[in-house]
Amino acid sequence: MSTATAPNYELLQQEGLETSLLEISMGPHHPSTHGVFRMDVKLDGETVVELRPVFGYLHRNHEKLAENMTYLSSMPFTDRLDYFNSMTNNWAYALAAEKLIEVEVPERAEYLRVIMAELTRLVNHVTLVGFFINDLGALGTPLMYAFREREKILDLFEQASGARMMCNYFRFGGLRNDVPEGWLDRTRELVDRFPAFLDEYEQLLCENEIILSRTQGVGNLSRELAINAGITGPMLRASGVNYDLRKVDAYGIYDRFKFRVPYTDGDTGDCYDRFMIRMLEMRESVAILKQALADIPEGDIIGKVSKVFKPKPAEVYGRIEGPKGELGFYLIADGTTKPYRYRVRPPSLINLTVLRDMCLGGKIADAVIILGSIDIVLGEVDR
Amino acid sequence: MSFELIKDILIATVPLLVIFPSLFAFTTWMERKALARIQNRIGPNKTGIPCTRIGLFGLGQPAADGIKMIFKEDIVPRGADKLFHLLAPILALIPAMLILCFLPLEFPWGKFMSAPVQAFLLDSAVIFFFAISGLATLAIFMAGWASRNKYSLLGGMRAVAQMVSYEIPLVLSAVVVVMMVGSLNAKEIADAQTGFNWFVFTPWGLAAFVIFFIAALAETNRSPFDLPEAESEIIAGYFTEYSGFKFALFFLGEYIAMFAISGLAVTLFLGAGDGPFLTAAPWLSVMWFIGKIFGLIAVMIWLRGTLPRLRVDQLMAFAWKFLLPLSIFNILLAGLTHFALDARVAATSDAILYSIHASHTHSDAANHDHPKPVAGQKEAVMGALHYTDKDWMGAMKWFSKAALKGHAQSRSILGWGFGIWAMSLIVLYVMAKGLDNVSRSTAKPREYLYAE
Amino acid sequence: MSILGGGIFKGMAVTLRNFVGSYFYKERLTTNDYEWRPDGALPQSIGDYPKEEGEQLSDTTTVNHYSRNFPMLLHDTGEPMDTIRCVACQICERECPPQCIYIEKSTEKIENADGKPQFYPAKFDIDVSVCMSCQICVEVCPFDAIVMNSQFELSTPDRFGGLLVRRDDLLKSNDYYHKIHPQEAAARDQKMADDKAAKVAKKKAAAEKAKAAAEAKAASAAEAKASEDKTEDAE
Amino acid sequence: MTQEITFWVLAVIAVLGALVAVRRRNLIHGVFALMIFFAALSGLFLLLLAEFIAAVQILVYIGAVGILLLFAIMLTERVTGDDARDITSRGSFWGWAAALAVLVFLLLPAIQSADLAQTTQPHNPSVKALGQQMMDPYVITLEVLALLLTAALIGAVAASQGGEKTKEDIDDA
Repeated sequence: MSTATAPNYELLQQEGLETSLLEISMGPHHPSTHGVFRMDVKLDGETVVELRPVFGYLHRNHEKLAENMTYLSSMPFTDRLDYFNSMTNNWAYALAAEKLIEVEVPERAEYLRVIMAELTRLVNHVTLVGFFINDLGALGTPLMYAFREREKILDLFEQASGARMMCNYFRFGGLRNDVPEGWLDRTRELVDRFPAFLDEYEQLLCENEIILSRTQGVGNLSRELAINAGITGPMLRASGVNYDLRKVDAYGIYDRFKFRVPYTDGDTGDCYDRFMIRMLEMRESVAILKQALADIPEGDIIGKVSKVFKPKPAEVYGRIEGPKGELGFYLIADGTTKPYRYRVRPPSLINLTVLRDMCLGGKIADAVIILGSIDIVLGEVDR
Repeated sequence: MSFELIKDILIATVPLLVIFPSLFAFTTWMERKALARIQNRIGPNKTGIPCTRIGLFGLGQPAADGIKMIFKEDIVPRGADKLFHLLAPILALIPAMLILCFLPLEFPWGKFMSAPVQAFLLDSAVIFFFAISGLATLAIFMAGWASRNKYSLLGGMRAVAQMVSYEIPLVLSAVVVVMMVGSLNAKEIADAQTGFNWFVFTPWGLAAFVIFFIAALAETNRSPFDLPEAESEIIAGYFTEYSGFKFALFFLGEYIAMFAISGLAVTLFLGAGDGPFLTAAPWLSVMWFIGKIFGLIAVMIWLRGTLPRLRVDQLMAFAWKFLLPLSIFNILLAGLTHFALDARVAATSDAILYSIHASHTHSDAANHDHPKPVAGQKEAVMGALHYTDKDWMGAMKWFSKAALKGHAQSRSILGWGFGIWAMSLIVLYVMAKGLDNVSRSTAKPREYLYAE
Repeated sequence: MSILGGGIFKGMAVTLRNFVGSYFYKERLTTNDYEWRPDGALPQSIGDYPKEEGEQLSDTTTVNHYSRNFPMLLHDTGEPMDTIRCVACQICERECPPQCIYIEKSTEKIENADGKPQFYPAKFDIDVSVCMSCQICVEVCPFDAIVMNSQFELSTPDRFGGLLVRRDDLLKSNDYYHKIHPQEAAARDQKMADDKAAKVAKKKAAAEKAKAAAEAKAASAAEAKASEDKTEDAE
Repeated sequence: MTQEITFWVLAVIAVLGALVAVRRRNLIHGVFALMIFFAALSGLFLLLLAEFIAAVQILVYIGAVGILLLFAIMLTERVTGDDARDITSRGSFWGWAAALAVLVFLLLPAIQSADLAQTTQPHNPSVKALGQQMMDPYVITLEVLALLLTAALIGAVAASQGGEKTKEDIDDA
C-alpha cells in the first residue's frame, strides 16, 4: 500500500555518466531525529532516493511488563510512553480500565481531567512547534519561548501531582489527589495570558517567508493515504479529514464545551498545514480551558474503587484524542488482578509509518522537517 | 632600507593580528549574550575573574572557552587524511587574516611608519579581497574531504557550491561602487565617501548594500545560509570531526572572515571611517570603522536569532534567480541614474556657476547697472561648488537652503535629485518584488476550515 | 500583495522586542539568575546547598505539597523500632511497579505503639536507583506506614550499595513527616484517627453483636470472629 | 636584498609545488600542490609589481580552475591512488629528454634576447591604466572575447541538456 503511492522517483542516469548513491545513516544519535531513531537514507546528491526508518532502540517491553503486574501498577509506566504528555497517557489508560470496573467518575475529577489534558495539549503543541522550527534550522529561539511557556504549565503539573513530567496523576475512577489551594487561580492566570504568547508566536513564525517556502509543498500527505495508513490527530486533520475523538467519542465531558476543530480542505496536507493546525488547535484548547475553569464544581476527586481489584473477564478499548493522535489502550481481563493482554495503540508509531512515502524525492533537509512535523516521541514509538 | 620596510610591515600588521583576534573573543561573548537575550535567557554571567565571584557580565567566558579548547583532546578520525585534517583549519584562518590588510583602517600609529606599506594601498585592493577570500572555500573543502566522514563531505560540498555561487552577486554589487568611484583602491573608495557621502544613501548603493550583505552572510556561512554546518541535517557539516584547538582555529577563521567582509561592506557602502567629530579627533576614524563593523555583526546575530535556514535548492535559486539578476539590473540602474543626474543636475549647477561668473564679469565691465542678486544665489553657488566636488551631501544641504529662499534653479535640482532617488528606489523595489515572485514558488499564509 | 520580506521583518521585530524586554520584564526570562548563597560560600560539594534536611529550595511559585522523591518508613514518636507502623504485609512489595522493594517478614511479633503485638519487617530495603517515585506504595499501604520523602541529595560514590537504602535509614519519625509535608501529614493523621475511631466503633458493635449472638449460639459466634480476623490479615 | 630573498623563497615553493603536483599519487594532494604553485606564482607577479595579474592569478587559477579540478576529481573513484599502476615508468628516459628539449627550446630565445638592465627598472602599470587600455583601444577585442565566452557558456549548457532532450524526442517517436 505504502509503496504504491510513493512518488515514483527515478535516479537521473545520463548516458555515459555513472553516479553512485551516497548512503548515510542518520541516527541513532543524530541531532534531529528526536531521540534514538535512525533513518537509513540513500542520497543522490542531496535528494532522498531511499529511506528506511529503523527504530526499537528505546524498546522497554512496556506491554509485556504490564501483563505481569496489577492494573494500577501499570499507571506510572504509561507516563513513560509519550513522556511529553503523561497526563493524556494516564487518561487513556484510566478510561480503558474504568470500562472494566464500571466506576462513576466524580464531576470535579472529570473537569480536572479535561483541564489537565488540555494543558498537556498546550505543552505538546507549543514544544512541537519549537522543535519543528529548530529542525528548520532556527537557533532555538522559538523553542526557548516554547520552553518558557511549557515550564509554567509543568510547574502547575508539579504543584498538582508532585512531578513535572512523570505525573502519574490519574487513577481509576478519578484522580490521585485534589489540586492544592490556589492552583485553579494560578491556572486561570496562565490561561488568560496564553493567547498573548500565541499572538507573539504567530507573529514570529506564521508569515516568515523562509518558513513558508521551506514547509509549503513539502511532505505532502494525501487524504486517501492518510486514511488508509490510519493516521490520526493533527496530522490527519492537516490532510483534510475532520476527525477529532473529542467530538466523535465525546469521552469524559467534552460534549459540554464549545470548541472548534481546525482542519484543511485536503488539497495540500504538507508540513505547513501540520504546523498551522497545531498553532490553531492551541487557541481552541485555551477556549476549552477557559470554560472548564469557569464551571469546575467542588466535590470528591475519586470514586469508590479499591486499589487492587479483579475485574470480570472482558475485553475493552479506551481511546482519547491525545495531542499526537488517537491514543488507545486495549485490555483483556481474565479475572485476575493482572490483564491478560495489554496493548497500546501509539499515535506516534502509526503516524510514522508514512515517513518514507512523504520523504522520497525530497531533499535531505526536507526529510528532517517531515520527521519533525509528524511529531513523534520515541518512548511511544518503541514502547 | 629593508630594515625600514620590515619595521613598517610589522607596525602595520602586528596590530591587526592582535586587535582582530581580541575582537573575535569579544564578539563570541557578544553573540552569546545577544542570542541569549533574544531567547530570553541571561547568557554567560558568572565567568569573570578567576577565583573570585566577580562576574563581569561573563566577559571571562571567551577566555574560559579558549582554555577549554586548547586542553581538549585533538581527535583525528581513523582513515582521515592526517595532513589535510591538520592543514584545513590553518588554511581557513590565513586568507581571513590576510584580507584584513586591504581594509582602509587608519590607525593612529600609522604616523610611525616611514612610508605607507604597499600592500595596504594596492591599486586593485578590492579584486585582491575577493580573490583571497575565495580561498576559504578550499579550506572548507579540504576539511570536508580530509575528515573521511559523509556528513563532513556533504557539508564541504554544500560550502563550496554556496560560496562559489554567492561570490558572484557579492562581486557584482561591489562593482557598482567601483564603477562610480572609478577605482579599485580601497583608500580612494573611502575618500570618495567623506562628509556623509556614503554610498548606502544612494538608491543603487542601498540595493547593492543589501545584496552585498545577504551575499556576505552566505559567504561567511551565517544564518539563514548556514547550510554547510546545518546541525539539524548534517550534524556540524565540515566541523563534524574537528575538536579542540583545530575547531577553535576554524571558529576564529570564520569570525575573522566575518570581520573582514563586514569591513569591506563598511568600506564600500558605509563610508569607511567617516563619521562625526572627525575634524576634532582624527583618531576616531578607526573607532567609527570598527563600530560600523560591529553594527553589521549585530545585525548578523539578530538574523541568526530569528531566522530558520534555507534549503539547498532554494539557496541556489535565491543566488542565481534573485540576487544575480537584481545586482546586474542594479548596475544598469546605477549607470542610468548617474547619466540622468549628470544630464540635469550637473547642467543646472553649471548654469548657476556660469550665471554668477557672467554677472561678475558684467558688473566689472559696466559699472552702472547692478543686477539685483537673486535670492539664495549665494547658497546655490555653494551647492554647485560642492556638487562639482562630488560632495552631493553638502550640495544638497546648500541647495535646499537656497531653495528655501526661493531659488528656482535649486528647486529644480532638488526636485530632480529626489525624484530620481525616489524613482530608482521604487523601480528597484518593483524589480525585486517581481524577481521574488518569479524565482520563488508562491508561498503564502493559508486559510483553514473549522468544524464546530 | 505583501511587502517583500515582510514576514522576516515581523519576526525580527518580535525578537527585538524580546531582546529588549528580557532586560526589563523578569517574567519573560526562561531562566532565573540565581544568587550566590547568602553566607558567601561557593557551593563546594553537592551536600552544600540544602543546609538542612527537608529545606525547600524552590521559590514561592512552586509551593509543592505533593512533591515526591523516594519512600520512607514512618514511625510514631519514640524509639524507631518500638513504634514502627509497618507490619510487613508486603502489599507494597507486590504492587511496586519497578519492584524495588524487598521485605523479609519477622518471625516473632513485637508490640507496636498501641501495645498491640504485630509482625515487623526484619528487612526492608528500597533500591532507589530503581525506584521511580510513583507513590503507588504509599497509596496501597493499609497502615499508612510508608510515605514519600522529599530528600533528594542521595548522590553517592558507591553505585550499588550506596543506593540501596536499608530499613534503619528509611525509618523517619512522624514529626519529620509533618515538617516536610505539613498538609498531607495532618490529613493522614486525621484519616488514621478516623479509621481508628471507626474501627473501635465497629469492633464495639461487633463485640456487642457477638455478645448478643453468643448468648444464643456460642459456637457460631466464635466462628464469625475467626473469619473476621482472617479477612483482616488478608488485607 | 629583501626582494631577492622573497624571490628565491617563492621560486623554491613554486618548483616544489609543481613537482609534488606531478609526482603525487593522491589526486587531491596533487591539486592542492598545484594550487600552492599557483599561489607562489602569484607572489612572483606581485614581486614584479604586476598586481592585477597576481590578483587574477589567484582569482582564476586557484578560485576557479582549482575548484573545478576538485569537483572533477570528486567524480572519480580511487582518489587516493594507492592502487594505481605506474604506467609512465617505461618511457621515463625519453620523457625526461623530451621535457628538457622543450625547456631549452622555450627558454633559450628568451634568455638570449633579454636585456637584463632594462627589466630591473620597476614599472608599475596601474590598474586604472590597464582598465583604460581595455576600455579604449582594446574594447572591441574585449567585447568579442566576452561574446565568445558567453557563447561557450550557453553552448556548454545546451550540450549538457541537449542529450536529455533528444532522448525524450526518441521516446516520443
